[in-house]
Amino acid sequence: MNSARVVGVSKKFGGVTALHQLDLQIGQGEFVALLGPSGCGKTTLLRLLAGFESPTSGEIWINNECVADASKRKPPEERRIGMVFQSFALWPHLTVYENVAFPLQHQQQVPEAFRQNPKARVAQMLEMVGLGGMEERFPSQLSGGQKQRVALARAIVFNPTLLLMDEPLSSLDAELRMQMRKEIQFIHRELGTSIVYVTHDQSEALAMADQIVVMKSGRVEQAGTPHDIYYAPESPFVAKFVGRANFLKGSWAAPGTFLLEKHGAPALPITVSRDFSAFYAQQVLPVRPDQLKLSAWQPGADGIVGKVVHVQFQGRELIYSIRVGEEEWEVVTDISERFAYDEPVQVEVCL
Amino acid sequence: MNSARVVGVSKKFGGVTALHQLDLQIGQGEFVALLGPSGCGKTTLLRLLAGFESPTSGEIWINNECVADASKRKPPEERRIGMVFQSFALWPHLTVYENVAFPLQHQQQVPEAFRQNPKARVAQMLEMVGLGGMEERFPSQLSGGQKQRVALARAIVFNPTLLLMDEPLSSLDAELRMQMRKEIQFIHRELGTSIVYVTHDQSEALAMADQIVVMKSGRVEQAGTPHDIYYAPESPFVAKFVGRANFLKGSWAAPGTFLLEKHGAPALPITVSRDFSAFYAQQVLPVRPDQLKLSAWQPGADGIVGKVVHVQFQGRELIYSIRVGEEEWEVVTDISERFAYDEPVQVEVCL
Amino acid sequence: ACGSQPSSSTPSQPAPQSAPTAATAAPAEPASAKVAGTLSFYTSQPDADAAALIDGFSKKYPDVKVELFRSGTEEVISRLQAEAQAGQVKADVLLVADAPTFASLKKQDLLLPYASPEAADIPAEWKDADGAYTGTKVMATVLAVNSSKVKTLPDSWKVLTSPEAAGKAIMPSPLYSGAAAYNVGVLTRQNDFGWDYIAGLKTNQMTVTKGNGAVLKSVAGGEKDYGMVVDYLVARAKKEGSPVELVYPNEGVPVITEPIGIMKATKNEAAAKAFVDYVLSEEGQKLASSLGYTPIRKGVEAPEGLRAQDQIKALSANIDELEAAREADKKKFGEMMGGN
Amino acid sequence: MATNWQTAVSERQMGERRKFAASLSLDKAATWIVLVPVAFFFVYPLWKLIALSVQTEAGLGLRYFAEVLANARTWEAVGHTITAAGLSTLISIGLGVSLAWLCAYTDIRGKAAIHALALLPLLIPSYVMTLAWTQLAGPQGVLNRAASWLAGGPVELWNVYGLDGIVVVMGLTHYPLVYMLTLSVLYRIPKELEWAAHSSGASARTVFARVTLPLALPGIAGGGLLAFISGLDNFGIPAFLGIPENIAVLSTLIYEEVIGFGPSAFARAAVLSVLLGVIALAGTGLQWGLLRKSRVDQTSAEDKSIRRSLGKHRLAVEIAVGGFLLVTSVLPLLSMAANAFVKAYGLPFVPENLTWKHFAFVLFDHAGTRGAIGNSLMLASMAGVLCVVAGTLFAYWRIHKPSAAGKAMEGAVALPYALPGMVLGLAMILTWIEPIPGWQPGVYGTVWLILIAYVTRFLILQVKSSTVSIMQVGKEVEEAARINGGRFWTRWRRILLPLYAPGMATGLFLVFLTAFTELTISSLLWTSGSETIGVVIFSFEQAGSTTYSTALSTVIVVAILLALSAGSLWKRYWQRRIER
Ligand SMILES: Nc1ncnc2c1ncn2[C@@H]1O[C@H](COP(=O)(O)OP(=O)(O)OP(=O)(O)O)[C@@H](O)[C@H]1O
Ligand SMILES: Nc1ncnc2c1ncn2[C@@H]1O[C@H](COP(=O)(O)OP(=O)(O)OP(=O)(O)O)[C@@H](O)[C@H]1O
Ligand SMILES: [Mg+2]
Ligand SMILES: [Mg+2]
Repeated sequence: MNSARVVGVSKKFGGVTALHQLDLQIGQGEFVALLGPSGCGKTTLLRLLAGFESPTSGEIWINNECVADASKRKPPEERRIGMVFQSFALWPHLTVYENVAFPLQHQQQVPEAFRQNPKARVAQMLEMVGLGGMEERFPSQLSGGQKQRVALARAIVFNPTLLLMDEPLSSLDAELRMQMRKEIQFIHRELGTSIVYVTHDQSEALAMADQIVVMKSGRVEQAGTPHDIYYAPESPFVAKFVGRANFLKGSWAAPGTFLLEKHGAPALPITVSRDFSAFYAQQVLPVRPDQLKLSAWQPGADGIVGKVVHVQFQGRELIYSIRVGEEEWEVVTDISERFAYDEPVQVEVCL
Repeated sequence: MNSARVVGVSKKFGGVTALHQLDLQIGQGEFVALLGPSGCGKTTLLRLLAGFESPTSGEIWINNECVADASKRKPPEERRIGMVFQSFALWPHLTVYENVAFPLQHQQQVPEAFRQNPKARVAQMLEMVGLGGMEERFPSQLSGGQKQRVALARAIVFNPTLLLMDEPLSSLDAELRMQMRKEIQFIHRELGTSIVYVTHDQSEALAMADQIVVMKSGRVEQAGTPHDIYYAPESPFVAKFVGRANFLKGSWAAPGTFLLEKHGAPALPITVSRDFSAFYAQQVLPVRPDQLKLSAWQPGADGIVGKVVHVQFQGRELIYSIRVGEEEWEVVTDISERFAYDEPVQVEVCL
Repeated sequence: ACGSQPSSSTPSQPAPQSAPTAATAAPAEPASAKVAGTLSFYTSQPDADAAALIDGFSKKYPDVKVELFRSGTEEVISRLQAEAQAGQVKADVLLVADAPTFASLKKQDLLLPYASPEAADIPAEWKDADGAYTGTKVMATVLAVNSSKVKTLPDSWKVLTSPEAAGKAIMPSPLYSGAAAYNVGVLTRQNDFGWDYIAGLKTNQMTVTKGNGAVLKSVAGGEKDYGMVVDYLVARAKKEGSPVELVYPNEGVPVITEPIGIMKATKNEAAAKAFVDYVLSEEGQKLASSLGYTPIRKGVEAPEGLRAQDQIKALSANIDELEAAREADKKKFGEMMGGN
Repeated sequence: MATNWQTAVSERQMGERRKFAASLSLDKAATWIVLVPVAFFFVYPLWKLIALSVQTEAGLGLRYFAEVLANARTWEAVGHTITAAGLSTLISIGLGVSLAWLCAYTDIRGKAAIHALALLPLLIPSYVMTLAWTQLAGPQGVLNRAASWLAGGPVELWNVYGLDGIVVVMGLTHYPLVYMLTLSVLYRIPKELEWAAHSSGASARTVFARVTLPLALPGIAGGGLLAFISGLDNFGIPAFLGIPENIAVLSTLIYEEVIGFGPSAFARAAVLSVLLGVIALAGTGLQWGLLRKSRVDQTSAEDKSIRRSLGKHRLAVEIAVGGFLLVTSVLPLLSMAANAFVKAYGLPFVPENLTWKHFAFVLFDHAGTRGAIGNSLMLASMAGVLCVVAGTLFAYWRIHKPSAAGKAMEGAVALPYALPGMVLGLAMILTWIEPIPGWQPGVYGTVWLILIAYVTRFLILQVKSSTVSIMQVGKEVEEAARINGGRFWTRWRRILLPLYAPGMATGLFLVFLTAFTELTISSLLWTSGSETIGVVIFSFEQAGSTTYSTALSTVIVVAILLALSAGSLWKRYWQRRIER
């Protein structure tokens, strides 16, 4: 049960600035997902929270104690944090059992039952991540996904009060991932563990987090509930990154009316009900792939015309890339609606 | 332009059998996706194709030449293969530029233009994977996703005729991943490169592959086109793994009729049009999450009743876990259909 | 006195041999025409001495190319023995510290007997009766004393068993030095000393160290006051200014003679013989003297600070007996001095 | 046209198939390619030695074994040897690992100076080292005099003579081996593995014990083994500190036997050498046991960043390290230099007794010195180059193709270093005069035999140093190079050599320095014109010219120190230029 606060933290590696004056608040027992493109500073932020590195400037507070600033740093072993490393960081000279049992032997405040009987606890954890019976293997004898699961088991075996996870499920298949999601949510809910969860998978963030923090090049772009992030993106970047939005060009005639550009000239007024003020400046309307409808092009029809440039089969749906003028829009359709490559299609906006 | 064939290959690591008598055919210029749960032997198979290991038994053929069997092995450096390693395997002492330029300098049959002007080619590749300007960094100065992109660039820089990729996009965000998918498909289509692509992401496999091979504990479970795999799974495993199918219990009365079990007794006949013979033995009906509909439970209504045990927000849709008797079904609904935890709901099957 | 005086008159006796070479080159020419090729010389003499010797010889026999191997007696003999084991003795002439070592080689039939005409002036006790080896200089083992610590010089070996030297004396171990083994052999075969003397040394906490060099260092460095050590080292150190004094005890001193011998396997017998002759010749002996050793040849003057060979009261014992008993002596010494 | 094309293709395939077959047979032949030279250069001389031990007058027999083994003194020496080598190795490991950790991970200042000073014990001849220690801690040494003065009566705090002294001085002499081999390993341990332990709640000490130490084991075990076998063959220290107390170890006992000159002397020495060899092999075996669990998963670049700040303890640690180096490195060097400056050995060190003339003599007047320096430079460089190539390839083969034969061969390579130089020298003579009946290669009596002997003796230094780096590089980097078309040379040149470089450089450095100052073998094998520095120093020492020998030793050590400092200054300058 831990809260954490990051206050105006910057981090530089030589000439590269990985974090710019970043502020962040993690409430007690909160599940915060960090979302952002590759290289935006997610891992760096986790490292600072864990205490492996000192901020170049700014402060980090855990439980109302300033644990680090540019000059001093409380060592990680005193922070009682569980961590899943992006690169796993398993100890190659220890067996799976020894890797997972390590925190039980060394963490402060391990539940007595676990400390008394580490075998049982480790077996339970390995069973949970689907590695029962692999206790005696060394990391080099495991597959990629198995290693990741060992790393996960190691991080949660001692019921940490703060859990930092860096893409903990990236090497797992959908099935296992779904299972692990549930386990992590269980830990979060039952033990009240605060979690900071780095992921590049929106659906994971949307499904699990209390709060999503979208980062971009070392800065927080937007923080809020999954619903807010998805439905009220405050910048084109967030709309694009989380909702895979297409940006339709045109101009905002009035707060509720967007004039879609067609053949270079504004036309086709579209009436919207939500607040899109974040997009006024750029004169675009964000539309998600499922908010566009395709239909066969009828010669002479008045509407937006595009051309299929790419189709991706996705089982029950298809993702079309449609070229409209200079732009390429992504459209999700039902599997039954088939259009051939290069076929002209009519695109309809249904907000 | 390479074909490959794996004939009855087994691979043992000490007591662990990673591959059992596996057969596989990769046609010229074909894009084969290997799909399967963690630890099923995908990486092992790639390593055998690359020539890092010899099969314990069986043979591997590339371009009608037997390149490896239990006793002999053609070394990897003579196979002209591009490869993305699951663990990236970047050279830590070389810069990003040097890492990517290496194959240009050492592979056989590199297009003359690339060999003449490696700088331009490497710059082009790095631009493509979004790492322009990072030429002089060392791998230790990159983020996880950046490393993976360097690994990707290194594998494709020399236009390989056979490309082996082990979860090449696992550390990338959705946006970048979509972009990279397109690049890989471009290489596949324009250069006719044969590709063996390991992934744990069904959507990737479905979208990109000509052929999907689903593996399970070292065996091929099913191989076929994405459409076949998705719509005609030959085993419950494939149905579950690729289509996230729920298995409804009951009994097959006739090839076209399934009697759904209700309160322990068969009832509710469901008529199906497809061939489900693979599921007769287990007396189950595979139903995908989107083939189930939820509605508020009306007391006294005749139908399947379940209880909401878990909801996951996914932006435009919700994933419900519904407990029906002993089973837990996964149902995808539109965002507008909201049910509370523990609420009883009526489940309808719409095939 | 009678040893140093005749040195001026000795030239008259060996003149027939040495005069032609010294006076004119003509008679030497036929000799050096024969005496040519390479000569392999194994010795334990210090570097500079060996170099001087070879220099002198080469001036006389410019056609002979002398190849030198110089090392400790132990190393030289080991190498020689290894060569013998391999059946390929490469040495032609050998010059190492003590006679018993040569006696042992002689027993192994590795030496070529050669009665050098130059050996006439060397006392019989210092050369082999069969001419297998001949002493080349006289090196006495003496008492070295640290002059800044000990003000009144002792005159007897007995000082080492007396209270003033208790815990302050040092000697080389016969286990690690051939010359020391010889000394112990000789001492224990004297009526006045015997093994009782060794026992006395032990009671008086005599320190035993690896070799002569270490003894001198200990005494010169002030770590010990008294040392049993070979004379020329002391004389040299003293000349350089080290605080040491050299004492010839009244009872006499064990003497080693650095004999020279020719290997049976020599491939250049003529040169080998010429070399031996040169070393024993008056010229060779003067060279030794100039290098700081007591010459063995009667009538050649000893260097400053050392006594001449005929003024040294040498303690001696039967060489063959020493050679035969060496192992037993070492063992006994080890047992007596050990077990602290 | 089509047929032409087809034949071309099939011809190319045929060619590839042939190459493919060739590369496979090369793979199989590798064992033989290693086995034959190892057998010839390492096993054969040792076999010659063993053959001596079973040759009795009555033909082959174990009489000498029975005789030597029945002797109580033998077993006493065996006990002393194991104690001295074993305990001193523990000291070396403790010191070496601590110092390496401090230099690799903490923010201690003056790392370059520490690095240079920590090498001195390897460079200073062991007789100088022991002499310095007797002056410090002998019965009349500074330590005991000070204690007596303080206590107001005669007290003996600690006497360096005896087994305990041998253990301590050996430990202090050999710790640089552990230090050097461990340092490069530490740089390669990925930070994240330590971080993971910290975030699992482990204290700094636990992280060190459970993560850093086990991961550094290749270096520690390798350095420990070198320290152990150096302790076995060391003659100088037990000779000076043991003989006065009548403590014999196997190396001094062997010397005793060899100089016994009797007909059975060699045979008995050979028997003792076999015993010594058995102990050395046991040490190698122990080391394999330690390394059994060592593995790497991934290869990381050398990371020289500071991982642990000493904080407020920094000054205290620096003072402790400085004091330690002062006593173990600087004082012996100064005592050696002081001996070289006084006019005559034993004179008090006061201005009127000081002179440069010994330095002038050895450098300018003594004809042999310059030739010897040239010879030693040449021999040490060639030995270094040969060892770096052969040793690295051997270590690579040994690690990537683990086999019983590999282990046995590593043992064989280690033995020449564990045997006293005298014994190895004799084995060299026995072997190389006529290696095969009827074939005299003519190397005996030339400088080339010394080179062969150096390579034979010092190869293990390189093998162990290279092993350390090779064990730290995962197979995935080489695989990545292979799949990208890197053939054997390319792989080595572009990937493996740069990654193995730290270990290889350590080995090259060790081989070069030890060969450059080697004493025993050269003094047994040299001939006119092939004097080495060791030979010259040995001659001075034997002639009682301690002032000359210390002067030459001082010149050599100071020259090496200057070269090292110049190197590190140049490196710093170069780095600054690159950073700009
Ligand atoms: N040691 C370093 N030296 C220089 N730059 C670095 C270093 N470590 C990280 N960076 C840079 O800092 C930025 C942030 O890195 P970080 O690892 O935090 O990214 P990330 O958000 O975790 O990305 P990913 O999703 O790819 O893992 C990146 O651009 C990276 O290149
Ligand atoms: N060196 C080894 N020793 C023992 N077992 C091994 C070794 N390498 C792999 N295995 C086992 O072989 C099986 C297949 O491993 P592989 O790496 O091919 O799996 P994978 O399909 O790539 O899994 P993932 O998706 O997790 O990467 C796994 O169960 C793994 O534990
Ligand atoms: Mg990251
Ligand atoms: Mg894998």
